[in-house]
Amino acid sequence: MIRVQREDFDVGVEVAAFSAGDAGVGAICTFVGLVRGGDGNGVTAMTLDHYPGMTERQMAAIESEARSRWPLSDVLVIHRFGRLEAGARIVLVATASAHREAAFQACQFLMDWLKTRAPFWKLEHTPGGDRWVEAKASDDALAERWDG
Amino acid sequence: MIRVQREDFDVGVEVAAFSAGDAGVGAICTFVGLVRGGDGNGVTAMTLDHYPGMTERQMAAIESEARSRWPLSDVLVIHRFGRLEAGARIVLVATASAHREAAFQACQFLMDWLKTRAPFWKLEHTPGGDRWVEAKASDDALAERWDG
Amino acid sequence: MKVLYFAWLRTRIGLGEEEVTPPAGIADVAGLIAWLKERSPGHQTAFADLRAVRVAVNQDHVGFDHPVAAGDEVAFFPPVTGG
Amino acid sequence: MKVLYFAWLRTRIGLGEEEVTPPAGIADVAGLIAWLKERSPGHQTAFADLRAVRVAVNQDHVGFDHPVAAGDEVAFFPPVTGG
Repeated sequence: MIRVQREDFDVGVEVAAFSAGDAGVGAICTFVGLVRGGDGNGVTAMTLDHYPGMTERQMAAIESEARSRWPLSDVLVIHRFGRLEAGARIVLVATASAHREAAFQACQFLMDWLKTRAPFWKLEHTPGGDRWVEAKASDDALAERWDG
Repeated sequence: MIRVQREDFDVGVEVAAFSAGDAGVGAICTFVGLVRGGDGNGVTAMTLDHYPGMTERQMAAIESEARSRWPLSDVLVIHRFGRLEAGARIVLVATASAHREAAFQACQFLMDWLKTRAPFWKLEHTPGGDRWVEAKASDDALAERWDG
Repeated sequence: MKVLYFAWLRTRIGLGEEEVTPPAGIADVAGLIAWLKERSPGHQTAFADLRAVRVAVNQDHVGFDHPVAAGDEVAFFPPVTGG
Repeated sequence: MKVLYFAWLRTRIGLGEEEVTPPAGIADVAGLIAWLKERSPGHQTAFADLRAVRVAVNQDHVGFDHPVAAGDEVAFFPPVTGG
């Protein structure tokens, strides 16, 4: 399940509802990405630009790919857009499977592909002005480990 | 932080309290292990035996090892013992870091080492009787990837 | 043809969306970009370094050699940075 | 010396803990096991296949060649299966 929203989400509520009542689930892996701030980078907030329509399409395609690669009982991806203050949640990925390795790997895969394929762009707000975040080669490298 | 307890835990409450207010945290990875039941394995419940005292020592040592390997802002491990019904939560591992790869890897490492080093033993209850779960070679293999 | 701009391409061009009618002969993304660059100094700046530009046609990531036609939705943006 | 048994070792031996005083000359875990096996048929069965037995001395995982002494806490158990 995919959600793209401006509103915050409650990790506890989402995880409680996630894969509830599925007796075959033995492992749930969850990842939450947050706006880092404070520690010297000077970021007080960021604004997430996105491409409505394509975002949902890409995220659905990424979910399908994960389900085709691992035996997953359930998948949840929530990605926010708009202005987010330092410390705010940006993204939640949750995966449920019979076994832990599938849950862990699918969760990492989903994050790696979201980072490199989902049409979101971060604009950081700092006391010195705004700056668009540049894509990281390290993210490309992490995404490429799932190729082939 | 390490907890060994008979009582259930609330993932939402634990994760909400986890690494709260630390502006340097950009990534939180969470893993929950559950008692699988229903689907043909006939397991209706299990009882987790453990070695009080050594359990806490081993878990604290495993947490220290994770913190020495990755730059973690926070670590939480909760492991239950006693009788657990099918679908019940067994273990929660949460890791917080500036970056997602450290959070993911440390969370996997903690689960792999818990599985192979923390003194817990699972007794499965089935309609046909009780049986002690045997250690899996696949768990040893997963733990060994962190060696050297 | 609808053309969309995101992130710093939108900032440099000064708009997020425009409806354009390229002349016949503009058959692919590369041709469209060359034509769009003539529309304003902002377009010129935004498309100055194509290594930093990605493109989607009808909401699928494609290469610069991908065909474009009337009725397409073509989006230009930098490498994505979500997650 | 306190000796603890967990999981199926406890079931087979029929107790979870016993206080023992091995004779002088029992210097390591292997020696202790040989001596414990004589205590009951349950002990004999529990220690029949040592490939399935792990040991901790004073709450640290050790090998069968690890020394044991009066006052130690020695625990025997199968490979762990938590998590």
